[in-house]
Amino acid sequence: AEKLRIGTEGAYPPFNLIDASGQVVGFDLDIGHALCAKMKTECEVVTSDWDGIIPALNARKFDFIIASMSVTEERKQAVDFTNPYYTNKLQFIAPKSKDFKTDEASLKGKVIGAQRATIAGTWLEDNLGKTVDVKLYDTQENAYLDLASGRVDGILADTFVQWEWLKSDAGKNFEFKGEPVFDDDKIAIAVRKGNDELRGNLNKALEEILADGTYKQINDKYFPFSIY
Amino acid sequence: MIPDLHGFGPALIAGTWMTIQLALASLALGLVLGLLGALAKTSPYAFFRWLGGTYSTIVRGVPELLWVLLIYFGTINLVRGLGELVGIQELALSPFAAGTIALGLCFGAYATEVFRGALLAIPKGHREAGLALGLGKRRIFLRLILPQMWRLALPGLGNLFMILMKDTALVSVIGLEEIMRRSQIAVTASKEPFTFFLVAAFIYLGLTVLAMIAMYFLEKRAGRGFVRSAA
Amino acid sequence: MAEAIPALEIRNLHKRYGDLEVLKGISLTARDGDVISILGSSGSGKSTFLRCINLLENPNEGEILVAGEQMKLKTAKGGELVAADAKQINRLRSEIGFVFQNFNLWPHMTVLDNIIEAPRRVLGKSRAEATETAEALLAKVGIADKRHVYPAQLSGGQQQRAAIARTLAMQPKVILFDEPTSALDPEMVQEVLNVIRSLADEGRTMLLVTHEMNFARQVSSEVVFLHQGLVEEQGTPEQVFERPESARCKQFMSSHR
Amino acid sequence: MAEAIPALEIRNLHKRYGDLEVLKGISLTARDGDVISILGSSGSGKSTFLRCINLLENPNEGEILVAGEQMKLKTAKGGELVAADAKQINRLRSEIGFVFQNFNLWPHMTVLDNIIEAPRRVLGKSRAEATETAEALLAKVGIADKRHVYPAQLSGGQQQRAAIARTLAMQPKVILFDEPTSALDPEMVQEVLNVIRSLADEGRTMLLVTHEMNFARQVSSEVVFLHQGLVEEQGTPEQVFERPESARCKQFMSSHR
Amino acid sequence: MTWEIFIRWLPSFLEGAWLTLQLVGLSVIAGLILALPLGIARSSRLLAVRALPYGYIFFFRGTPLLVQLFLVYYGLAQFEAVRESVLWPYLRDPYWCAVITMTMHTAAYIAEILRGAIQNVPAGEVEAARALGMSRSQALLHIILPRAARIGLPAYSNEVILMLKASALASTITLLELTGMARKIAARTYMHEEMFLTAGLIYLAIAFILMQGFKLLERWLRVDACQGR
Ligand SMILES: Nc1ncnc2c1ncn2[C@@H]1O[C@H](COP(=O)(O)OP(=O)(O)OP(=O)(O)O)[C@@H](O)[C@H]1O
Ligand SMILES: Nc1ncnc2c1ncn2[C@@H]1O[C@H](COP(=O)(O)OP(=O)(O)OP(=O)(O)O)[C@@H](O)[C@H]1O
Ligand SMILES: [Mg+2]
Ligand SMILES: [Mg+2]
Repeated sequence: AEKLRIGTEGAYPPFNLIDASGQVVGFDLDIGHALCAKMKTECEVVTSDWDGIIPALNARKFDFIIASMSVTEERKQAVDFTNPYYTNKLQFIAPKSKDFKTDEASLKGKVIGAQRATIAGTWLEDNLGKTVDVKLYDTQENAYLDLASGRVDGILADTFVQWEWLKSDAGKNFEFKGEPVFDDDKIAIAVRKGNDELRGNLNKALEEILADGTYKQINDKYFPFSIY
Repeated sequence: MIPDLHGFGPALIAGTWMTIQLALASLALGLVLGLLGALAKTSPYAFFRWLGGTYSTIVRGVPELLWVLLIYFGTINLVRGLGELVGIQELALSPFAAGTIALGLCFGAYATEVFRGALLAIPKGHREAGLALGLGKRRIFLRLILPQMWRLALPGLGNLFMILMKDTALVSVIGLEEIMRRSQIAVTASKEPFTFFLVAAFIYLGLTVLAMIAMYFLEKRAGRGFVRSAA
Repeated sequence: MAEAIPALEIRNLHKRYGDLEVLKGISLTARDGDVISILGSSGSGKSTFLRCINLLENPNEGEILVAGEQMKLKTAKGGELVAADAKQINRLRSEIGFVFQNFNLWPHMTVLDNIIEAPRRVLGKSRAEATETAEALLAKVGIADKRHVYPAQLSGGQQQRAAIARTLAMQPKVILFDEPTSALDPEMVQEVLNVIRSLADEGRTMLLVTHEMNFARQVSSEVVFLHQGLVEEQGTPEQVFERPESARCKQFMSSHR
Repeated sequence: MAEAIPALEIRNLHKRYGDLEVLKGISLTARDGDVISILGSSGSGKSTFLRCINLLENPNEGEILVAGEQMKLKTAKGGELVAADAKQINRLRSEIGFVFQNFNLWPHMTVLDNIIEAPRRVLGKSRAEATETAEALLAKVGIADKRHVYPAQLSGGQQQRAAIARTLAMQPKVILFDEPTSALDPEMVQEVLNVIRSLADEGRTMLLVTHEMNFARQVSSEVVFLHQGLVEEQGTPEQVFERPESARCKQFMSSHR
Repeated sequence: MTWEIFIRWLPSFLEGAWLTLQLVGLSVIAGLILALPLGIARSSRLLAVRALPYGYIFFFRGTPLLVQLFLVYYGLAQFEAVRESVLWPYLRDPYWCAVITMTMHTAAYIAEILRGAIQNVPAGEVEAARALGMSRSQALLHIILPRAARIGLPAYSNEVILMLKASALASTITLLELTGMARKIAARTYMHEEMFLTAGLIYLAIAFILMQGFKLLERWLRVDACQGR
């Protein structure tokens, strides 16, 4: 049938990133391709800047977004979401050498980084906006850089993404601090408002890959624990 | 220190080629707009003067980044509507087209001023000499004014072009894979920001050098007949 | 009968700049072979008069006839007379040559290209044909060796001669000169004088604004003295130079002896 | 004794542009109150000579003495003589006035500011003092009413007079004029002539390059004719104009009668 | 309902605009001061004097401001020595990083403008000053620079407007100036077009006021009287 276009960011390892050959890869994409296979449609991947990804969807630059996007009330006004395909948590990271408590009193006056236009950034502003100094970055990468230079005391971001970074060489001097501050961050696929047919097809396909083990296969490729 | 590009070399070269295409396409559009703008601003008709003035003021007053975003996201319904009118479904501007239009629009607004300055700098007598010999208005413009205008405007245009070339980086926000976006992609994958930003800086410098060399020859060609007397 | 039609006739020409009325009704008739010098102090409107004749400046009133053909004029918004027929004005302009005080050669073209441009575009001559005429003219004004040179590389006198050649290439019936010798050194003045004399011998009609009294005296068949926008004195060089009637003209002439 | 020291003395001045030797050894002595006109065809090096005197152009050889004081010169890389003592050259330049052919007024300053700039900066005068002198000078050259006007709004003659006033404000002992009357109409030439005459009456020394033979004749105490980089003829105006000895000078003079 | 949103966020927009004005104001003034020696040295006849400013100008004009910002903000911080130096309190602050980078960037452009203006002062006018006995430095100070200021003013006003818009890039190093603020608000409200349009109008208003200011300055300096000769 008709070709579908998948929108994603390509700057969010390990969920979506662009490799040296220009191919967009990652957990999100594997899920996306699996869904397409179930729906028996051909799919094509289009990347977009994170800031502009929802406008681009509404501009019909692509048909659905699979880019580790959290379901929020604000976003629901702009797009429709499928059922979640994984559940994210938000957790602080900070240098191993520093004592870093995550209760509100200890956080007072600390400088915390987060990516602009993400659930972490919004959560920080809404819950700790008066307590900590929030710095917003274009990319998660830049936030890590400022953590390394000491300009920020800690970062609040998605647990799984940070888990990947902490494993890497650049992240070896840092660790998670405290328990996840928010553990019900539902991640779903976004479609244009009113595009119920596609949303239904996607939901059905998602159920199918969960049922037949394709999902678990993909999950295990990236994480030694379940993120559903 | 030879930077290890982690296999992103070809990607960066492709990005460079995209930047060059984008810069040249915007240049072509911008030159036309600039020329029209300058003619409008020096027109004897108040309406055209107003039009030219409004264009150059508004476009120059708003950041280029915003134009890129507005033209890509803001004109969707318009373009789709136009497409349906002529029977093409789902017509949309590609990032390349949107970037070219946005950057060309901005280049044109600045070029309007450069061309206008050049136009005013041409001695009135050259036009009058043409009139006195019975040459028509169009002929005078094409043969006598334009070639001189070109010479006077070249340095200014050269500057604008170098700015344009760097502004192409802005189009990375709508996903066009030019140098800047390719470098950011490489940074994400490789976690080596400085290597790639420095490489990007040197690519831009290299492009600037090429542009400067081209300008040198263009100015030399345009400067025929203008040997300055040493006194 | 053909003899009776004057090469150029101006009737009652008026020109205002805002409140300043520079020309207050000037009439002049030039027959074939006439060389008319126009004198007057600075600001008396000499250049303005010449420029009105081929409509480089728009007069406010008046009629202009070239070889008996009346220039079609219409009144524009500002009250000025502008050309009513673009075809006609371009044709008439090509029949009235104009030599500018500051030459106005086009700096981006060689001397030869400056000269052949108008004959090719206006008269539709071929490049070869136009070049042939141009080279003859360059030889005539004595700068044949400079034909591939750009104007900036010429001396003032050479530029002036190139400008004259450019005008002559259109074979105009009437030639208007605005101070053709100012800023030239005395020897060059002599050269330009010789060129103008030989043009007069060919029977061309010329109007000539100049500050060089000797020059005017030697070359003209008629002298016109402008003052406050009107013709104050008019006659043969002898009359005007030796026996001026008006007081103003007397005073002007006396400052040159 | 004081009478014996000439206001300006030039000895054996040479100037080359690349291979072209423009001045081949020119000597000249000007005493207080002398007005020396320098004539010569275009390109004969008249402007170059004047410009070398106050080192706007660097000569290749020669000595320059102002009121008996020798200008300190040293040989630069290119073989040209440049000022050896910056203090001295600035002082001497302020004693030698220079009036440029194209005036070179500073367009961003009013006429008055043009005139008081140098006296304030170089002579250290107060603004009030400089203004007083300037206004007297403007009255003298007849453009007192233009003092608050910008140069672009002046006619050519008025600009020339403003430029002369600017030079005079430094009370120079010697004034060099490069074609002070070209592009002026005959009546303005007369005005400038009057200004130069009154300067001569004050006993100022002047060197003056001009193409206006009548002017040179009326105003000068001595005339120098340059040809091919050398002084070809020198003497009183009568001698040079009426009875030139060299063939070249005869020919030059004959083209002005 | 949209109006409520605008009113709610208006103070933030104004806060962002104020930060933008600070960044631009500081950098174009400091840039001018830095550009004076650079431009004068750049127009020198001596190769040795000319070479260094030439290299500086070449680098800063040849690379995008975005890259320069990243190199100063993220690049310098990478080095232990920088983090331990006395400058770190300034360099760790994105505000000063932006001001420093924008100053160095615009100084290169202003120096070029200045060089062009100095070289376009008609030679005769300089000669007139020297012929009246002014020293080299007096002529530079009293004639050439005031004259060059008038020649270069239109180009400088252009450069200020360019910097106003270039300051939008400071949002990439966490500063919440006008664009940063608009992006932050857009990310929360999903009203991208509206928020960017609002920011655009504010930029336009600032640019318009600046242009009028420069027009007045040009009139005051009588720039028109210097032309047409
Ligand atoms: N475009 C203009 N606007 C207003 N006034 C003008 C304009 N052109 C000329 N004038 C005025 O018209 C008058 C006549 O000028 P014109 O140039 O004809 O004088 P001219 O006789 O040629 O003088 P000159 O001998 O100095 O060349 C002058 O007073 C001048 O100031
Ligand atoms: N900077 C220069 N480089 C090379 N040649 C020059 C330079 N300046 C002048 N000349 C040459 O030197 C010669 C003398 O020039 P100069 O300007 O002194 O002549 P002039 O006698 O003043 O002529 P005019 O009457 O035309 O003003 C000319 O042949 C000119 O071409
Ligand atoms: Mg005139
Ligand atoms: Mg000369």
